[in-house]
Amino acid sequence: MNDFTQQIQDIASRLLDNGQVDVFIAWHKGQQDFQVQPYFARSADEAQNIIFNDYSIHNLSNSLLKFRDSKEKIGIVVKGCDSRGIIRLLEDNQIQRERLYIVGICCPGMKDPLQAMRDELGFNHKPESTELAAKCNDCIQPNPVIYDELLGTEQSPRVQDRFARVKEIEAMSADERYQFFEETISRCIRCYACREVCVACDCRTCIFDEMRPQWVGRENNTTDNLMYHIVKASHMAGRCIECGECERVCPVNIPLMLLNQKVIKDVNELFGPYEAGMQYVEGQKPPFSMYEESDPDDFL
Amino acid sequence: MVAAAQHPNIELITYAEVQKVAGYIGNFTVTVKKKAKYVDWDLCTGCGTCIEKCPSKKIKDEFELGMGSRTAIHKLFPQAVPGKPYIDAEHCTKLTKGKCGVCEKICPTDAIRFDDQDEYVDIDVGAIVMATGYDLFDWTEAYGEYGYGKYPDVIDSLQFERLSSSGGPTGGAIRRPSDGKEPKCVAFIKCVGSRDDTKGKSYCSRACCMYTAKHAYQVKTKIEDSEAYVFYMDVRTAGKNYEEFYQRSLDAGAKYIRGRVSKIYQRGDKLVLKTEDTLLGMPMEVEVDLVVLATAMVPAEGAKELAKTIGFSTDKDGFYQEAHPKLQPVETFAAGVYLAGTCQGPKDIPDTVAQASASAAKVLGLLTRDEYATDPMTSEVDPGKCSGCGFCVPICPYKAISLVDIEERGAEGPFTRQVAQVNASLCQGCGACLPACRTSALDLKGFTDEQLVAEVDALCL
Amino acid sequence: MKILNKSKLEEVLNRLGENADVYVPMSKGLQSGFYPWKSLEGGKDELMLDALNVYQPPKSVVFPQTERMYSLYQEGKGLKIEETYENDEPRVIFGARACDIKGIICMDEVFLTGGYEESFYKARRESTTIVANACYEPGPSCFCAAMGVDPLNPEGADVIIRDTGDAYIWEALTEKGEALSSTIKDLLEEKELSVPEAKPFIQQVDYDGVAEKLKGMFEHPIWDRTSEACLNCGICTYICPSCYCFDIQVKMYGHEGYRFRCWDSCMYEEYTREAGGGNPRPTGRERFRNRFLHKLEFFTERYGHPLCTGCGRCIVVCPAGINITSIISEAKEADLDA
Amino acid sequence: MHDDHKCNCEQPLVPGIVEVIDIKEETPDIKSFYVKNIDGQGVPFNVLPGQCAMISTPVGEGMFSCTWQEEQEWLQFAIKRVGLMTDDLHRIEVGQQLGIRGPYGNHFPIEESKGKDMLFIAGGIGLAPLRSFIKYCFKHREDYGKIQIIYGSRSYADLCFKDELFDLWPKEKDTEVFVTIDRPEEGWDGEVNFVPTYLEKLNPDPANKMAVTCGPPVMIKFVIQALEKMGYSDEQIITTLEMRMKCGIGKCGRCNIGSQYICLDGPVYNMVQLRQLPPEW
Amino acid sequence: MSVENNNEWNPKIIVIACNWCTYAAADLAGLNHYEYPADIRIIRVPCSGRMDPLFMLRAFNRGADGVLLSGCHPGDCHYGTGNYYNRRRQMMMKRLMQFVGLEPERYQTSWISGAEGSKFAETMHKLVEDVTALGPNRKLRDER
Ligand SMILES: Cc1cc2nc3c(=O)[nH]c(=O)nc-3n(C[C@H](O)[C@H](O)[C@H](O)COP(=O)(O)OP(=O)(O)OC[C@H]3O[C@@H](n4cnc5c(N)ncnc54)[C@H](O)[C@@H]3O)c2cc1C
Ligand SMILES: Cc1cc2nc3c(=O)[nH]c(=O)nc-3n(C[C@H](O)[C@H](O)[C@H](O)COP(=O)(O)OP(=O)(O)OC[C@H]3O[C@@H](n4cnc5c(N)ncnc54)[C@H](O)[C@@H]3O)c2cc1C
Ligand code: SF4
Ligand code: SF4
Ligand code: SF4
Ligand code: SF4
Ligand code: SF4
Ligand code: SF4
Repeated sequence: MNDFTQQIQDIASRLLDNGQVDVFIAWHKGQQDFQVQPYFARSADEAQNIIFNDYSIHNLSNSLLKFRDSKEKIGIVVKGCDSRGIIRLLEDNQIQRERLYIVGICCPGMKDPLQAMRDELGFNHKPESTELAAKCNDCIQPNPVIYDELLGTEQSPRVQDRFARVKEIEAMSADERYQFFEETISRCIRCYACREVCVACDCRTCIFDEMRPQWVGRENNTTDNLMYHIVKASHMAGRCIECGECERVCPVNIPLMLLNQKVIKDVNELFGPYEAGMQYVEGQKPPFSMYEESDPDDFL
Repeated sequence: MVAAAQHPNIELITYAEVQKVAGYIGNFTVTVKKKAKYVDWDLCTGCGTCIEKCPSKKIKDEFELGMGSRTAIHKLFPQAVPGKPYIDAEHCTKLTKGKCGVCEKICPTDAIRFDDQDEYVDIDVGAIVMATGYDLFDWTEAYGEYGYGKYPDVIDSLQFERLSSSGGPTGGAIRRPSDGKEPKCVAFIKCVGSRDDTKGKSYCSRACCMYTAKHAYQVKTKIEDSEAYVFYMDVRTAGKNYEEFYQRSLDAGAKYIRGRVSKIYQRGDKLVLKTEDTLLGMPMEVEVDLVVLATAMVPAEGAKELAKTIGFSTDKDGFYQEAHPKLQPVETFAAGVYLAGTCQGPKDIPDTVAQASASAAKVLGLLTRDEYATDPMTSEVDPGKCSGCGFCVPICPYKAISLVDIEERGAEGPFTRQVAQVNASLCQGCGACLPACRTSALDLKGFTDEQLVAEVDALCL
Repeated sequence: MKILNKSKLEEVLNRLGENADVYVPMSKGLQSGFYPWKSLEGGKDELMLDALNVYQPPKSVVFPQTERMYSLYQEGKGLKIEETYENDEPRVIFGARACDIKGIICMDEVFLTGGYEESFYKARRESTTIVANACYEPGPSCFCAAMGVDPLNPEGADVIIRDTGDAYIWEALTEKGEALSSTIKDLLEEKELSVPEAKPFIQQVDYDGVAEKLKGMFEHPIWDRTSEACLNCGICTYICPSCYCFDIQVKMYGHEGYRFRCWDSCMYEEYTREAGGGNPRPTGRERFRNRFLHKLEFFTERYGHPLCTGCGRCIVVCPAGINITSIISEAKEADLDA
Repeated sequence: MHDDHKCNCEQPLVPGIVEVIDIKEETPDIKSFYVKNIDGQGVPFNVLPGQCAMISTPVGEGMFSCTWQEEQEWLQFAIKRVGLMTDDLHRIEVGQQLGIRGPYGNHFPIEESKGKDMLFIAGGIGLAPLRSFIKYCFKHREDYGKIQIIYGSRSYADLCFKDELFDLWPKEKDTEVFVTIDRPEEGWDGEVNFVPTYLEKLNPDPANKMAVTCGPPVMIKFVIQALEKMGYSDEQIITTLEMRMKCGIGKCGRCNIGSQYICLDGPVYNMVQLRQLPPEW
Repeated sequence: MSVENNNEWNPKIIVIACNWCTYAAADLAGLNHYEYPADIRIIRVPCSGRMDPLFMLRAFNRGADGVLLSGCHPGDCHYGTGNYYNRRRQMMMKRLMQFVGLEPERYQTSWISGAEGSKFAETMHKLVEDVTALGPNRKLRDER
């Protein structure tokens, strides 16, 4: 890990020094060791603040959205899942490949700083103390799929059956399923952090902020919450790159990935095989911008 | 065609293919590939010396449907406009092997150009009329009972047209392909591939009844002591003077038998047809010299792809879809694109001409106006909301949506970004693009989100 | 000295629950917050009085995330408001820490002073009795003292309980507190126990003079850098015991409906978006700046103390690792001429 | 502030109901609404020039300056159609009942301006709040000196209160009205200019004067610059601000500029006060 | 489940119909006197392509007991391809809705051409039967 820190610092200094990039997006340390923060280095000096450790979990590709209207050239560090986010942005026409210098890291799996916060700072009764962050246990793509420079050695996917949770729910009866979601999703405080952190949520104005019509009510109750989550999941259909950030940041532990993975599984079964953000082909559009005459259907 | 070619306002481009159509009503750009002809038509006088002298003579003549041969330098068909030859590169020994070049040497005007290249031209037009016509249904793939094409004397009616044409391979004498003998007994089978849900098409090809009547009449009048059998399901003669023509054919002695031929097989040099006369309810067997199949009309090869390129739809059989079967029979859903002839559906020449004239009139009506009023029910993009993801772009069947650059004022000064834009003159208001847009940056006038949600709300009260 | 033996705790809560909704710190799965004592499911949920704090502050007891205000009924050209929904059912917040109660005090100031007493808040607030749990062992992210909060003697408490191990010292401070105590008189014992010793703060925060200094820092470059990592997700505002921004919305079903208010966040773009599209806080930077200036400067100017109570929650939840104490210290150290 | 001019109801967020007694189309997108208590008797509250009220339809609530109050008769609001709720308002007819709560905010310095010459500078719908002050001055004509009104909008059609601008006000004692439109148009032989430029051209003398301005934010910005150039002091420049408001009573947190709540402490400010605020308006 | 459980209850069913086929079929059904239940409330849209899943969600949210989306048979879209895109979206949405616990019978899709007046009537009968059997819907329904 220290190794990566040094290497990233060197690359960042080099790129910033020779003007190849104007800003380099990586991480730096916050107050606590586990309080790692996204960091935007703008000079070789600042590049020395960069670190990469167990807690560099944030999918930085999302922060490219802050730069979509500028012309700055950007260096960015991505892990496997994060790199799929870059493809998401390219496919969604939100950033230009020429503006990016991508440093890929073959990801050994990360720990969750938020989990650590809760555990260490006394907000959890019993510390969870997990080895890897939940999302990293389900990782199908630890190695970057797009990069200009690659660090580390190839890792193998860590996932057993990433749809295990989905299948569990599928096995329930309709009423049990509804009850399950009613219980979990009524917790949602509708902070929309899951939206803000999501690289696939790259719209300029979000439909949930839309007033004409107001698609989804703003009340914090089961139905409005459910509407929010169903619409969000459907907007992720064929687009979610499974970085797991949404579920990770949720302050009330809504199992957002359950819905995302359900859709991923279905899109795969129905129109697949298809995994979003695995490779970039110019002009490529996600599954709901196309069709096959032979698509399955169960229409009456 | 000659008249068209000579019209001062008509430019006829032959031996060419449409590659791409961009733009919209009033402003189309059509990219045309003019195929290399290896003959400079400006110099060529069409004297035909080269055609006579060309040593590669044994090439199957496509126009004669395999019943004649031609040279490598040749005219596509006798009445081709302009009446000038081109070199079929695939068969020319000079072009394939570098030898020969006879034509070049003998051409009195030095019109031969072995270094000719395909040429691409962009043509700006305001409207497009589709008249790509038809092909015949490939019966050899479907009708095993008629021998899948293994009997040379089972031909389709277009081949018969060539046989009976004075400009055809036999100079107008009806001869059977296998041995060149004059057939004394000819059977015509109608509705091969038409009105046949199981093997062919469900529709009626409309022209067959009349041309078969014509063909039977030709047999009866051109060949002495001949017999013409017509096997039919119905005789449809809806058209001015059609019934009268059919009667003439009957009067000339054509034998109409209602029944579907269930099998054809060879016996000696004859063909035997097994069938049933359904009017009498009697099975029968007929021995003939030649069988002519009135095969179904199907859309011309490549017609569907062409429709896709231009951006309008085809019906379930691949014919071009008119905008409305009764009220807009010559328009397509793509504004500025019109239809004429069998590309829209089977029809005969009078109907083709009528439709073509209607299209021409529509085009004139369009092009003489300075402004064009579109249907108000079109899609619109709110550029403020659009993120420029372009997901909606491929969904529009009319290619009405494109990404354009816009200038915006940001916190750090102006910047450009891409947003979708709907060309209102192309949009037909289907609204298919809307659900593709997550931010609902698109809305459809007349069926806006707000209106539909209000409707849902009201109906759920 | 009145003593509540921990063995009697459940009984006390049950008793209190007979006349009021009692909200206690509780964990539910991975969640923790102030939930109704009645909702505790044995085996699954757990009372968390002895934890440092819970994830969700008790703010929503007095200021729920969504609260119906009044009904609307439209008939022809007529418009009627038939019902308003002020809720004054008695409730008890049991075991809140000083920082969280301070949050409620901040809200009292906002909702009940400044010329208007907001009736919906008032109804809930006046019917609420607060039992504070004095805090002797600050956690690593706590800095309430620096923000003017006394963790040992929580301001605003009706009753204070002090954890001595097996028992709580029970101290009623107000009339409301006395009334509450009287309902459980029989469960309290009279006994002298020594007050536990307070541990020092781990986190050192110096807010002295920061409010003043920030006055000149509206356009200071620190906002460019500090705001960069922020996602403007607003978790920090929703989880904060003192953030009180709200929005007023309506739901109509044909001719009937109701207007309600719900939490909102200054971190959101559409919070300040004006009709016609203009926005005085167009980017994340301005919104980030507003949140921290509101907490640390504007509120202090208006009400004499900051809107941050030092609970440390926003530090724990922020997915971008933003830390308000770092912002305080950066502001403190900032070069005003930069 | 007089208590009569402050909302002092028990439930400040719950509106009272009023009835629309008249609607007048001012411009293609601005209508005046005259409202009165539903029993036909008087008004729900009295307002001072510059104060606002929250008007609601079932669709939403919006803050509007009261453009004039006829004592105990009716309240008038001039409302521009810009969005959801104002669209809804523009659809209603006379007799419709609306929700209203208020009055909110401070008012124009009617006392401090006494004995002074008045300069009103407005653009577009910005005339709506100023009009209450203008009409107040006319009503108490002897208290104020010379009155000058400079008003501009995009086009002739977009000018609000035309009958007053061209007919009534110029006839008032010692009053001048200057009207301008942004772009030339057929049938308009008056001034064509943006308001700030026109103001500079007219160059009204700052001596013993109060300048009150309202309009789109950019206009306000340039008007203030122009006034400063002409020698107006900060005390002499008064404006009224619009920030998005939701509650109107200083609770919801939305309309703050620094520690000020526009709905409580504003919307009327003079430049001395504004300069103490962060530049977020 | 606190829903109106009296005998008066009739299901509220929203049918979103393509103008060119199902809507025409409804007309035809009327013309040919095929009776279909009165509980059906039809919303006409220009093409199945216009059928945003959000309308379905909205309908359930506002108290619909069943929703049917119906368009032209594959290949028959008046605009060429609208129904193909819609088919993909609906296939995904239906599964998602079932996943969160909605009974599949409540959210159905069909192809009904303009000529299929009788199919329209049959489908509506079946739909009403299915939904009636399930009783009033409370899932996703707004708590008013
Ligand atoms: C055997 C037979 C006999 C018939 N006899 C009669 C009769 O006696 N009387 C009668 O009224 N009707 C008759 N018909 C019907 C008649 O042939 C049609 O009605 C008529 O030809 C239709 O004309 P059209 O212009 O639509 O198509 P076509 O005649 O097929 O012309 C289409 C033209 O478009 C060209 N084309 C196709 N694709 C492209 C492309 N991509 N780019 C450029 N060019 C393209 C083709 O090369 C062709 O030149 C007969 C049909 C058959 C099969
Ligand atoms: C003090 C004050 C006085 C005003 N006086 C007048 C007046 O006299 N005449 C007049 O025509 N207009 C006036 N306005 C503006 C008026 O309040 C808004 O135009 C109106 O509220 C827009 O409502 P809407 O529902 O049509 O827009 P919506 O479509 O609902 O709103 C669109 C956007 O506008 C924002 N918005 C909603 N309400 C307000 C609001 N009250 N202020 C600013 N933004 C808002 C929303 O956040 C939303 O983002 C005044 C505003 C203020 C603050
Ligand atoms: S799911 Fe979690 S992160 Fe998303 S809005 Fe709800 S509470 Fe916030
Ligand atoms: S939905 Fe969640 S997992 Fe999918 S891309 Fe967004 S943040 Fe990542
Ligand atoms: S789908 Fe929506 S956001 Fe994307 S380009 Fe089209 S209109 Fe714009
Ligand atoms: S509504 Fe959309 S998809 Fe349909 S024609 Fe118009 S732009 Fe194209
Ligand atoms: S500070 Fe943190 S929690 Fe708050 S909005 Fe920013 S990213 Fe979200
Ligand atoms: S700002 Fe943060 S530390 Fe301060 S009270 Fe709010 S949540 Fe607690």
